[in-house]
Amino acid sequence: MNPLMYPLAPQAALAAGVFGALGLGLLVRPKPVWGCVLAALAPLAALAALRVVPPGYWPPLVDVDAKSLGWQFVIYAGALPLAFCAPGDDVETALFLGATLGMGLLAVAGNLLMLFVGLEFMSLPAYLLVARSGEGPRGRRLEAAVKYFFAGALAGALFLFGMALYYAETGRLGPGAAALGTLGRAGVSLMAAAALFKIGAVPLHWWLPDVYEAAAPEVTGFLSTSMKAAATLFLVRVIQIAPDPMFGAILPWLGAGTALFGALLALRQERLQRLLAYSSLSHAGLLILGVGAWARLGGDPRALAALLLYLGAYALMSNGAFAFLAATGLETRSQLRGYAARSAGASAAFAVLLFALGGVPPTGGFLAKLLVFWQALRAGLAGPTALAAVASVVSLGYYLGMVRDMYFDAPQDTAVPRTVRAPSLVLLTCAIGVVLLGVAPLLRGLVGGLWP
Amino acid sequence: MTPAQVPIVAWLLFLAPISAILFGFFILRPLKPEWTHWPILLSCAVVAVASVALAARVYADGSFDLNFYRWAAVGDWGVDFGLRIDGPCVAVLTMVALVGSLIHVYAASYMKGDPGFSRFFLVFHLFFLAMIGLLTANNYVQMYLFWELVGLASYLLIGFWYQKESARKAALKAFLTNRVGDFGFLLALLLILTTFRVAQFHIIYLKVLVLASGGHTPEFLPLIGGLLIWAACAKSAQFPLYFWLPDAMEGPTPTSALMHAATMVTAGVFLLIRSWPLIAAVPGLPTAVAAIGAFTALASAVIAGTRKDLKRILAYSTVSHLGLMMLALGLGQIGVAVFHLIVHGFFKAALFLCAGNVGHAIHQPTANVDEVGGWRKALPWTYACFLLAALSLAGVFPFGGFFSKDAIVDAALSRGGLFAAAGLLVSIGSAFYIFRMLFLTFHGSRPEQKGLSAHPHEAGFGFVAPIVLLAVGSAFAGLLRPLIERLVDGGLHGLPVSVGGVALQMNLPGSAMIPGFEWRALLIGTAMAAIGAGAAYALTMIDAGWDWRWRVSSPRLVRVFDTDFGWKTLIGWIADGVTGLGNFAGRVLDKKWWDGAIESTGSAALGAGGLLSDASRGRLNEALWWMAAGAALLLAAGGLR
Amino acid sequence: MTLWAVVIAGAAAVVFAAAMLWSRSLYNGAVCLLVVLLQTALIYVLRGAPLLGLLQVMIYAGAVMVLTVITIMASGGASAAERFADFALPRGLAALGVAAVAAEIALTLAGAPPRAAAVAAPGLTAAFGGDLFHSYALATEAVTLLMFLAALAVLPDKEPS
Amino acid sequence: MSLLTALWVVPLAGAVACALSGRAARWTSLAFSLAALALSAAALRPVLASSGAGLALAGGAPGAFGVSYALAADGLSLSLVGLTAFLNLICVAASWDLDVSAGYWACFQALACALCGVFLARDLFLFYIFWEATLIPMFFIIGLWGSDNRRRAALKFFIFTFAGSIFMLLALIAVVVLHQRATGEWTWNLAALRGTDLGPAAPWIFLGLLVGFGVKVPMVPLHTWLPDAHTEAPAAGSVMLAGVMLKMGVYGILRVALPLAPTVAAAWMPLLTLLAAISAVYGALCAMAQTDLKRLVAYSSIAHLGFCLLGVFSGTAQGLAGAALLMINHGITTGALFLLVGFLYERAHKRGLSDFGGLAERAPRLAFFFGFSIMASIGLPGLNGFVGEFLCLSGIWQSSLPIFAVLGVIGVTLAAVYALPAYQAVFWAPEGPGSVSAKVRDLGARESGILWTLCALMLWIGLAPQPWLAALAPSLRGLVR
Amino acid sequence: MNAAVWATAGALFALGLAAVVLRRQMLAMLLGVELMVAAADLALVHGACRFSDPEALAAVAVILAVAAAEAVVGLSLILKVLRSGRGLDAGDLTELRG
Repeated sequence: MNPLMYPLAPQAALAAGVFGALGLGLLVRPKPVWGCVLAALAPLAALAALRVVPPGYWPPLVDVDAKSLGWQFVIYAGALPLAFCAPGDDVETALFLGATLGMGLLAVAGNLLMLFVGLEFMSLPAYLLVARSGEGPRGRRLEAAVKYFFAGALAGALFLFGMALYYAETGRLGPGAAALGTLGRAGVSLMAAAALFKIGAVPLHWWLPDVYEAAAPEVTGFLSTSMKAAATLFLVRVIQIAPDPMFGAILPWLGAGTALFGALLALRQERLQRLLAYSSLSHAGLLILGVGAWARLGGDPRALAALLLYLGAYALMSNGAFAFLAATGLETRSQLRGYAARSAGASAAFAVLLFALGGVPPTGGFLAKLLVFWQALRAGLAGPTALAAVASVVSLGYYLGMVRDMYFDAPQDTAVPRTVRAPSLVLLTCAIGVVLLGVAPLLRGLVGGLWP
Repeated sequence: MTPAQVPIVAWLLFLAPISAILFGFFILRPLKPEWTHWPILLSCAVVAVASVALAARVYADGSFDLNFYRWAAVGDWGVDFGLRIDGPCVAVLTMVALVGSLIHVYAASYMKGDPGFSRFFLVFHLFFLAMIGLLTANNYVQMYLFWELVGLASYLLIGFWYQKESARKAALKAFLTNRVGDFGFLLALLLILTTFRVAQFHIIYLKVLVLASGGHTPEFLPLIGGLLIWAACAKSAQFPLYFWLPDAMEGPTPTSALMHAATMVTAGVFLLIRSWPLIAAVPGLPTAVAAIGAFTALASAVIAGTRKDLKRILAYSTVSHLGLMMLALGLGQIGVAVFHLIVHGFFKAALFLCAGNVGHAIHQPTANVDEVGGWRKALPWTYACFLLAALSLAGVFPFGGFFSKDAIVDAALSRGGLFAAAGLLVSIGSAFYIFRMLFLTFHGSRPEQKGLSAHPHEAGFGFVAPIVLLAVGSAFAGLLRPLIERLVDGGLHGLPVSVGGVALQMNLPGSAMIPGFEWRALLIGTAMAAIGAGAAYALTMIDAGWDWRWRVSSPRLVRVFDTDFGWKTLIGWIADGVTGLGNFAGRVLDKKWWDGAIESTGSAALGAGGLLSDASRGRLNEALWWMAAGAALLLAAGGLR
Repeated sequence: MTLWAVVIAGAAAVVFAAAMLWSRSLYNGAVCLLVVLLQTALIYVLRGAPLLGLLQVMIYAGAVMVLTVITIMASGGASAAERFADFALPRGLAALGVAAVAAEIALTLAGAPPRAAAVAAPGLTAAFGGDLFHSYALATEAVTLLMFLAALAVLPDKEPS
Repeated sequence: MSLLTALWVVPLAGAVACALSGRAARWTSLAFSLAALALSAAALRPVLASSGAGLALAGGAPGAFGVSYALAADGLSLSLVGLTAFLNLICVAASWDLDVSAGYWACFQALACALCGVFLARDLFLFYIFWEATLIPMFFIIGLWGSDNRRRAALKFFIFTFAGSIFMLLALIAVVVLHQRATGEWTWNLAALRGTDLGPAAPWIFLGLLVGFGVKVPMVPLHTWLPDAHTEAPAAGSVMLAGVMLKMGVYGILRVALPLAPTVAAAWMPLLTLLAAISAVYGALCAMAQTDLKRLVAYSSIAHLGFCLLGVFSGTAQGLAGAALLMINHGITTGALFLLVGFLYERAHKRGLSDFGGLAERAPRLAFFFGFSIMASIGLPGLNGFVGEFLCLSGIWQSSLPIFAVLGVIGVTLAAVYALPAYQAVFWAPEGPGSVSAKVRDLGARESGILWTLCALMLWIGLAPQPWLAALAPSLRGLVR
Repeated sequence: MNAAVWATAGALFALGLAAVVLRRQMLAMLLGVELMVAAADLALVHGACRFSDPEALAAVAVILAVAAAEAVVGLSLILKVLRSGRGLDAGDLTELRG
């Protein structure tokens, strides 16, 4: 057995999924509906396999440490909702599994090249997935895919040149170099730029709203959760390779700025998906702030735990929110008016998720935000945290605005009254999960209090 | 009365009215509103008997204290409620009880047929209860409680006929002015509690006495004294806060008689009596009290002479006589002040009820001097009682008023200077305005009366009986002098208290004995009364048209008197200033500026969002340009440093 | 000597890259890029990584550029509003290219026998070949799967349901 | 299940039960409110017996991130919990005849649960969760069952308070971080955090806490959400909002802000007292200008809470006892006033002063109760309003500059200036053009019953405040400076 | 030698970046991307030979393959956009905005 097979079991499961999906597509003429069942199996199998993987370092490419295990868990969990929501025909299943596989590879990457391969491996299928998925108008999806492609390609090129510069300075592709000279630091900055592009930091974010708006809701859910987690890990890995004080200084302000920028833009959006795209941008800002705090704290594992929990909570919230859009087929905020009167269950779950996204306490969203603020304040970043706090207050404007539209307005007759079963299942599980996460730290005490 | 019965009788003072009110409110008002006054009259009787009994007890065995319960105790000070039955309290209480009962009887017939009959009697008796509570309180907090309850009752009674715009405005003005006065009282309360750590009167007297004997006074004592005087000025309608009393005449006549003549307005004087040891301990304050009293007495006497409405004349007369009581207090004659307070209670109540009869005769709540005239024969009883009370007010020899008012004037004369002049002028003025009212109402036919259709007739027994009793009472009130002398000055005031073994007979400092009967006072008093009466006779009977001719000839003078020498306009400005400030704060400062500023941050966020979303035109090349620029920035930041 | 060859190759690559950027016609651009790729392949060989130069020529110049040219032909890009009048590569540019190639050949032959390869460690190519399939095995496998997935791009869209 | 846990779990169970019980939600909410009131009485008894020492429930061992489920209760907390339960019962009774969905009752029970949680929590994380959780039910109460522009008011209410409390959150985190730096252990327990030396960041931390609690109180600069929220909330909603939710702010300052940053609090005391005094006078001034009854009562709440803060910032025994008592009194008096205005609005769907007139004849009972509550609200001695304000003023007089007490007394005087003209305009003045007095019928038996209980309470506290002070004073002993 | 190669790589990278950002036709932008990748490869190979590190060469080989895959995806997307009637010009793709 190939020695690498053991630590890469999850990736192997996903690869098997890809080939399975394509094989079925080719061999079985009437496209099998249960293609999505196969798809659903792959990430589950990966999660199962993850428990078996022993952490270790297989030079030069694979480095499976606690960090990558945690991230892989979040990535595969983030992929599950799309798997359940039947990602369309076999080609899309293959593409979706391919992208997940790419993220898995990136998670275990030991050196810069493997990082690049992982980056491209997760991006290329994503471009195609955006182009093919959902029933939205074909022109818009293609436009979004092309924009996503060129932005991704440019980022890939920047990363490569950065890698070259770094290599020229240190002569190695892996981490562990001594203090870097100007050439090396320049290389690292370029690599960081590529990572920041993928998360969606402000100047490099222009592609994000268009792509998230055009793709099918559940695909956007996948992109905004798993892809964002992978991108965050990418940034963490780059900083780990070259722990430059520049990151500690710039990233917090960049993050807080992105959070405020995303929140302000989301206020005025009429289309729901674009609004949630900008809100995802705002949450990305907080992630960047978290990474900045981690960098300033000199790689403190507690800060990483906060980041991971934020990504976990965000995976629940964002997937849930997009599942609502997929389930109800609502397009714009005016269609949302008075929707609670029509379907109480879905709108209640969506309201819970909106409160969570806004960071209102009894939900997981609050716990996540609290932890990131906590680490930021530990790192002494009072200014950026205050700015991020302002951003989360601004974000309440549209989260609560949507709840207000749903509950406090008279129902519109023009709404599209259809609910698709699979996504609503995802919606409910996410809503319940978010609330449980919110009271998680207290759970042991609570249970103790209720039944001493 | 055996010692065991005394507390019961004391508590009866409270139980009777409370049970009457509750019985009336919960049972009679819904079932038989027109019978509401029966339990109340019964309670009046009980209270009258109880107060007389208590007066006898105090007269015989001295004052006593009854502790009831601990109201509130926090940190290092505590306030306990209880009763304090001593000389001045019993004296005033008896007057209030007797006069009050008579007015209740009068009101029973006066208010018959009024739709709000039961509401009137319940509130009327609530006032009665509050007055009793105020007089018998043994500490400042309890007194403040009943002080405000009296204010509330006066608000409800002045505004009894709330359909009338003027009644509503007058009620509001009365209550707010009293609240301004209570501003001082509340502040004084805070000072007292923080300085003396206790609210009971006799303990405070003791502390002041001990400190005074030690040579130094507590730092806030002058402020406490000043604030208490301010509060007394509001309640007893002294300058500068007197302007609410003339408008308080909007209420039904019984209320004007009971509250705004005999009892409520004397509460302020009673407060000063109760806190006299504090005020006397501060050198300047007594003279200040005297000055306020003298000035108010003089000014209101003059204005009373120019009023046309009967009840307004009597209102200004009350202000003037309260000024006299303040003057007496200021000159250190506490006994005389109490004596005048009691006598004034009788004759002023009689005068008001007579005015009530006159108004009732022409079926209006109050009568105007131009609408009446020559009713000597039509209302014989009312005329007789009015005459008796008028003589007593003017201070003519045998009648009660002489002994109390002229004693004050005599004290003023012995003090000399401005007070003497004021005293003389006031006695002339009061004789003038009361006899002018007498002549204009009861004597001589007035040319302007022609158009009047009403032919007045005497009211029934229910109206006349109380007035007769009151008039007779005011006539012979002079005989009460020795009684009050003993109650107020005879050392019965303080409790036999021993401090370090020394039995301190707490006596009111500076309460000299009531001056005995002297020929000098007799001559001066009668002379002044004669001058006043003569002038009135001349200007109303001989030159009949004088009273309305000068109004036509010099309107500016009329305006001066109407606005009380410009004081009412000043108060009007202040009131408009406060409401203007309120409107500015409420509408402009809070709603437009402050709330607008906060909501504009919300719209600013929306604007910024709009701006940014317009900027993102979705062009691919721009996006890539921004990416390149971002990367370059990072490069610069990373590389350079 | 190889230094001069590298410099000339580099210069040529840059000139042609500029031409690609500037050329209005996509077809010209594509051809210029092809030349650039060849020059870089040459530099790889000169720097001592002949196998990589071969790979570059095979994969990059060969497959990718051919694909691109075909796409340009298919998209009619060539006939887009052109910056230059005629279709052919501008003569001056072509002449320059031929001169550059000639100079390089001359310099490499005039210099010592092709020991340029000696500049890098002996056996580098062999080690490089080995690494590709041992320590970098995962990367190569991953890339092959990536190629496979990329191929899905050409599948037609599913008919709107 | 310990008693303290039950105090907030019962209303939560009530909320769920009401949500599920459809049309019979009214009865379920009544049952659960009574149960909650009984529980709070049961909890209060031992505290009274042990002269206010209070019973603490040290919850389970600290869970993740140093968070522990710690509840505790002393005189102050339990009196506020009692007030919550009592007012909740009053609200259920008051909105008995409203045709509202089951959600209405569920929201009120949820609100009661969160409020009890705030008053009992001793772990700052738990405190913050309950603190923010109160916003959600209130948001829906205002939004779903409010009057005409309820949508904007609900949003403004939520965002305004959230903005304040997010800075409070940052301050709390800062305290936890500094505590960890000093002692090395992660904990959110209030008792443990009290002693932390906050170093140079202390003013910022205190400012953050103050902003968070100040918005809720509301202190003057941060008060503009209150009039809108009150005007748009339904009658029962305003009762809970004014009756209890404003007290969360004062409770927070008393329990969290002052103990956590005592040095800064002492240094800023004159400024804080000035703000409180300004609130007292400014609230009364603004009330004068209002033409809408509910806005008038809302501004009067700002004035009353100004007094409460005066008492709190005085730091003396009298001041603190006065503040604690005023919190309860204000709950009862303003609760009664809002109920009455609510009944008026129910009958005539109008709240303007000029819309009514001559109601004294049409609705004598309404006139009596309104008059009674107004008198209690402007602080007539003998009723409950006076006791609280008097103690607060005497507290502030002892501890700081006389100007503040004078401003306070001016506030008391101004109370009558705005309250009585309003009373006269509605009840005494004759009906103006376009008045809707015809639609107003007098109070029914249920409504009168509610108001009789409230008036009886007002009279009882006014005449005999000592038993209440005895319950509250011991728990405040720790806070006296 | 070192300076020469780095100069070339830098210039090529810059020109590639210019092509991507400035050109309107998408295909030209794609060419630009290819150029940037080639420049990076050049730099990497030069570095590899300097350090005579076989791993870097293997890396470059992998990068070549990835670039190829990228080109395939890019070309097919551009063709699809072309066939959907939107033309080759990136400036027209502004339906998603705001």
